[in-house]
Amino acid sequence: MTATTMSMAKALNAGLRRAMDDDSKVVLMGEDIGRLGGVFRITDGLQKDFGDERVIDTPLAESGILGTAVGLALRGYRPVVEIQFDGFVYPAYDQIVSQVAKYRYRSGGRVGMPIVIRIPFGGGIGAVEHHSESPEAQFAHTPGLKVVACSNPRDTYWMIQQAVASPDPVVFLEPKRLYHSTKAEIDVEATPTPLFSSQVVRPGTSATVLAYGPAVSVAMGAAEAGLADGLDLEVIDLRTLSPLDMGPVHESVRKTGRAVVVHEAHRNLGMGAEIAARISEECFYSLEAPVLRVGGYDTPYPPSRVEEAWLPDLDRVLDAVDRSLAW
Amino acid sequence: MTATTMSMAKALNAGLRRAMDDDSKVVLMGEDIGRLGGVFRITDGLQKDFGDERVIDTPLAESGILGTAVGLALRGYRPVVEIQFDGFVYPAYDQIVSQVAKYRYRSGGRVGMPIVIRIPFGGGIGAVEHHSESPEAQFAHTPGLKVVACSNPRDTYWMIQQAVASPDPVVFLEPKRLYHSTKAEIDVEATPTPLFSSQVVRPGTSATVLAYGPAVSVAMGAAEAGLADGLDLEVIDLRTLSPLDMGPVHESVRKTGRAVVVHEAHRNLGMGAEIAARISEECFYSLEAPVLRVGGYDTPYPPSRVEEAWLPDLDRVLDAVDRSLAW
Amino acid sequence: MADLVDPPLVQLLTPEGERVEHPDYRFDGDDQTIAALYRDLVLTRRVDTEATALQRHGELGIWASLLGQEAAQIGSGRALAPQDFAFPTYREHGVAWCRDVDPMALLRLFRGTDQGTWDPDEHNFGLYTIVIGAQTLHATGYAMGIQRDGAVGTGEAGRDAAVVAYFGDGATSQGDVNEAFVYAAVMNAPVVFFCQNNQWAISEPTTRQTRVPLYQRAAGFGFPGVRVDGNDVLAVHAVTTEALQRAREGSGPSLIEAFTYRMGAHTTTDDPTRYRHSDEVERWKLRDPLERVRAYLRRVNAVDEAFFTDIEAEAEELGVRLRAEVRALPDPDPTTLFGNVFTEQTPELAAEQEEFRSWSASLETEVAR
Amino acid sequence: MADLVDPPLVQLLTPEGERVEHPDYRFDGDDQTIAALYRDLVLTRRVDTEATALQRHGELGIWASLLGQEAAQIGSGRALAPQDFAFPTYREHGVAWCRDVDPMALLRLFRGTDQGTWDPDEHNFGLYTIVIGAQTLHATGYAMGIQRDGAVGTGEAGRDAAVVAYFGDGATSQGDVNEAFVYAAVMNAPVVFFCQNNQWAISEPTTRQTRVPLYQRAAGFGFPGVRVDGNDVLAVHAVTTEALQRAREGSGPSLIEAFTYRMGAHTTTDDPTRYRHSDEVERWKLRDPLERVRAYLRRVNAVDEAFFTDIEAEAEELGVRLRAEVRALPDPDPTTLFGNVFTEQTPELAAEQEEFRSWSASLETEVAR
Ligand SMILES: Cc1ncc(C[n+]2csc(CCOP(=O)(O)OP(=O)(O)O)c2C)c(N)n1
Ligand SMILES: Cc1ncc(C[n+]2csc(CCOP(=O)(O)OP(=O)(O)O)c2C)c(N)n1
Ligand SMILES: [Mg+2]
Ligand SMILES: [Mg+2]
Repeated sequence: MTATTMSMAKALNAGLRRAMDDDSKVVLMGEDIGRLGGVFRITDGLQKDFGDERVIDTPLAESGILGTAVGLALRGYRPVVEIQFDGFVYPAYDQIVSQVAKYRYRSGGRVGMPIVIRIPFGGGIGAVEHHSESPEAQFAHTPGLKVVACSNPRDTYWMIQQAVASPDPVVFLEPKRLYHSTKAEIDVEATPTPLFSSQVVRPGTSATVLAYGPAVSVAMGAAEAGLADGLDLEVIDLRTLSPLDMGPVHESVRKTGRAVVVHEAHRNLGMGAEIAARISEECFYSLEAPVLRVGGYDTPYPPSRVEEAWLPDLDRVLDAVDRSLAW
Repeated sequence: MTATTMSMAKALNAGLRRAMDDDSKVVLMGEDIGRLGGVFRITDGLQKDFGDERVIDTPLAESGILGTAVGLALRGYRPVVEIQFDGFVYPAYDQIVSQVAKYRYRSGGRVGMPIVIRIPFGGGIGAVEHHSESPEAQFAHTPGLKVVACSNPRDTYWMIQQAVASPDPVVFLEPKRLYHSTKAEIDVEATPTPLFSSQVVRPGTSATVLAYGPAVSVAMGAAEAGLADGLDLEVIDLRTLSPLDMGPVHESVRKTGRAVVVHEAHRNLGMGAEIAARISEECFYSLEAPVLRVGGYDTPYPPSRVEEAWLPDLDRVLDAVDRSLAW
Repeated sequence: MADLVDPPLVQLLTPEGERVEHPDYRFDGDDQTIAALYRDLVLTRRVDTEATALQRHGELGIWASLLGQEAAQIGSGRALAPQDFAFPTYREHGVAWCRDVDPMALLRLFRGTDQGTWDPDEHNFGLYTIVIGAQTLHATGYAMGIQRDGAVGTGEAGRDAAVVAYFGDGATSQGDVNEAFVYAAVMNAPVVFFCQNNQWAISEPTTRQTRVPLYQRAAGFGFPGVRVDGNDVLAVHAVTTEALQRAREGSGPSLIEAFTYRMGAHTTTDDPTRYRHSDEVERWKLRDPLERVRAYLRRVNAVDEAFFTDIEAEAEELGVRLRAEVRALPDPDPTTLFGNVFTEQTPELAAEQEEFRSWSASLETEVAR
Repeated sequence: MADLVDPPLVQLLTPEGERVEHPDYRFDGDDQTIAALYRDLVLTRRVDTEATALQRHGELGIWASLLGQEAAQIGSGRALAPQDFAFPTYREHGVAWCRDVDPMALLRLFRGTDQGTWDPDEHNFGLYTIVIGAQTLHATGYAMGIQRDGAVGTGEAGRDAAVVAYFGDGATSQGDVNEAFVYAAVMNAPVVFFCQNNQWAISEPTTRQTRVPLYQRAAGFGFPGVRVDGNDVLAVHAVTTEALQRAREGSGPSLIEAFTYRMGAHTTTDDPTRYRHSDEVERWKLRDPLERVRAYLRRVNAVDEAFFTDIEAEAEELGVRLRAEVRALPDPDPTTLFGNVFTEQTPELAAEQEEFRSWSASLETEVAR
């Protein structure tokens, strides 16, 4: 085993480096990703090592980034695009939903779009407006896009490589507040879990807590804290948001009879809505209580001095679990 | 009673005319809405009567339309924007979700955005790509936007006026395939139903069918056809998608014990997901079956020669009702 | 708005069919080449009129006619080298013709049986793009790919490649088109921006998009722009050849404004009498892109009369074939709806397909009963 | 890329503090006006350095420094008439100063207690806009509103109004900014596009956004562009005054490129040593926007030494006040989260607020136990 200890930021960097070594058609594109190495330093050193033809500091225009990525893909390249912050993906929204997502379908399968759209997402970093959004539901609602979210360094190292290798476009969501928070040992010779699969990250019996991205640590924190109250929570890291991998979820809910979904995105029409609808349909007779949802409130993302009250935390998760158990 | 018979297109035209008469700050903006009267003729004759300062043929740039509408609103105007087809709203997505939707919140309530964004939506007109999309879930997921959909000429006449009078931004969805299909008598002196309310449009007992926009006629057709099989379906026209008016929905489901949601938008993360999640939570013990969803499939909108197979129709609605009853 | 119309326009063949000199541009082909271009013009027009007729008979859902723009499209399309790549809007039927895309592929799209199924790589011709302006960025990105392949400025024959991005006068207002200008300039990408200014964006005249001639937009982004008589196939060919060569050599992007006219409706669903005068259309008829080439060929006796009758016969034959093939087109099998969303069908989509299949089967059983 | 730096630049006050003539522009104020501008420059810089210090002490979440851009902002801000309206980015602290927005309003925003709570209508100053370029369209739309109000070209003093849209060199690549150019030109809207080319968009030099000087962009859209020494408050004032007057008269939009330099980091989270050389910064220090005004005032004896010490004292006092007030700022009450999404709270939001309130209460009870 060749293990290295890495933060999530480092895991992304190492994963991207390996993907670029493996395939000379992989190019990185984005604002400030070259000389600076990105505002989060995810691409640190890559322009130096791979040159500015493969690590491209683009003009400040996101529709331009995605639109030229489509053209590069048509020429046989595999662009990996960095959107600087979640809130700046919207100028590129049209190219993503009308071009990237549809190309394979409309071309009768002839033309693929092997593009990865990396988006640092979510809040909790004390930022100003537009730097803490969670846009995943909008992409997951769009057929033709795959959407994944990583939650820990080890997964991240593999997931980014799997996403780059994917022949389909992948919206790759990175919980920015975890970039530098924890480290993990990564065996770079291990066999990774398949990209589009969910995983039980903590087995338990009292209720099922479903989370992805930054919410996984919140869910795990809740599970820890719940022990004191005699709760034994099962936590599932969804990892893939489109397609959803409902197998492990349904299995778990059939066992526990209760489910709580946690995410930072607004609750209304967030991923929790879809997951609740599917669980209700598939596990109708197993449910002891309705699927409950803990999400960001249905307001715009608030000023940072009050964001902790807005973001789901372990108390809100445990409160939902309690309500579920009391149903 | 001063009744006139109008198609939905005519009702929109008459409603806009009345709104412009009532308030000189109302301006219309969009591509081809002036001289041509819009590709669907919704604004026919309005430029002639109100002048080109109030009915503006804009350059061909949707972000520009919305962005300048924000500026006009800041100057005290009430822009009513026409997006030519649903699929062309995406270039304006950033201005809508990051500017229009957030202005009131970020300004601490000081600055409102009384903008109406009219979007002819949905399929079934035999069009080419990008002309048959149903983007409502994405807007409903965005706090700060209100989203409504009309389904018949009478409602439309009032809803458009109420939307223009609203101090908050309203995404106004018009089922384009119904523009010219049916006519209704409209009493222009009546007192309209409040804008943000859902309505039971057909009382029944066997199951509740929820629909909006073009799907309402499908649901009504299903209810008619169901009579032959001894089904007495209750149909609710949701009318408002954000905020949702769940009162009448919950009441109905508590009575029937079964619900089916119908819309053209992709099922995955469509409005049906949210509605199913809410009904499951509020009516947990009343439900005899899970809330079922009939939606567009989770593929890009298909070529028109096969769109009828893709779109929800009365058979698919009845099939879902049957499955619900057999649960 | 005199300056929208008046600035000098590169012209090599007058509406009367006389060849004229231009200080910067010359057409590099002989009369046989011109005769071949004439054939392209006639056949392209025939595809177009046939399609319009088919739409009227309910065989197509809609059709976007290129009537009047044949010279702009054939002149530029024939300037492309095999290794060059073209990105069309929804109206480039003449360019498709030059790229050997069977007109049936276009007709299937407008009939609604598919959304564009030629292989872009086989024809070096992108899929039709309806969202205005989006393809100009694709073209620029593709050109960036050419640069990364080392296929610019080598001087090796047949290796250096360029891209042409088609768009309309209305499209120049879109953010995407201007971003494409930015990217192409900064990257020095081998792309030719080819704007067919047909004077109208549906019902809006060019004055709703700009107050100066469109070719001037380029200078502000740092590359050359030129306005050419878009109804003069020789001038368009010459100007495009030069711009493509520039691009292939590594001298970067340029903008061509082909000044032309949309003789017909925007599409078959449009009614242009609501917004423009017929005398404008009449005036442009005098500048018909086909007439002047015919007049020239006749004047210099480059071809005999059989040439013209042969082409007419060929056009007739083409029309007959298209009519027959369109009428015979089957509707797609609904179960194909669920394929090609991704490389491999996801379990979710497989389930939807199965749901659809069993439900359709149940319907049939019911009907059969 | 010599031409990115070299083209003639309007200058009226040299870095050495000598006034020079320009054929087209002259500063229309007397020495007392210049002294007043100097005061603005000093106090604005003080707000900025104070904010940077407060951020370092953890009192602000982030700060975007205007260091080096004071002349561009004060020169243009003081050219505005009361009825004019300005749309800022996130860095226009000097313009905010000219529009009488209390610096505390800016500090609250960067501290994270709100998202901008001055009343735009009271100050004729829009909210800070972070999404690059979005505000240029708002400015254009606002200018269209001025046209509809009949407040252009009347000649009535104090009635005719104009708008100024601020943005950076990086922003010129955004579709929105170019669409704003299109709209403004076609509508002939009374808007001045004011680009502070501070040479950097975070880590990217201007050459990543354009290969020709930015002021040239305007001509391609059909309106004039001019490059001014952005570190020369007199020149900026003169050029902006002229452009605003043009706009108010009904002569339409124009573009000003204020050639300046971001002396500090992009924001307090940025580390510019990673991407630029300190000698570049050193060179620009010689063109400091404050120094040259001070040198001029001293040279012509426009003011006595007390003038300078008074301003220093005023700046010190301002600094003390801001420090104290920022430190005293309470965090917002979390229940305010649920207000102001709409004009009236929806039942849904009222329910979320109630849920939040009762849940918070239960937490407190638990803690109390
Ligand atoms: C983003 C977008 N907005 C609106 C439309 C609707 N639309 C289709 S064609 C057209 C006019 C295009 O004009 P122009 O670019 O001049 O091209 P032409 O049709 O004249 O060839 C419009 C507005 C669209 N297809 N895409
Ligand atoms: C649409 C969008 N994309 C990216 C960003 C992130 N970002 C913030 S400032 C900035 C650079 C802006 O450069 P410039 O326009 O030159 O203004 P300056 O900061 O130099 O004043 C970037 C990329 C953003 N705020 N908005
Ligand atoms: Mg046109
Ligand atoms: Mg800058």
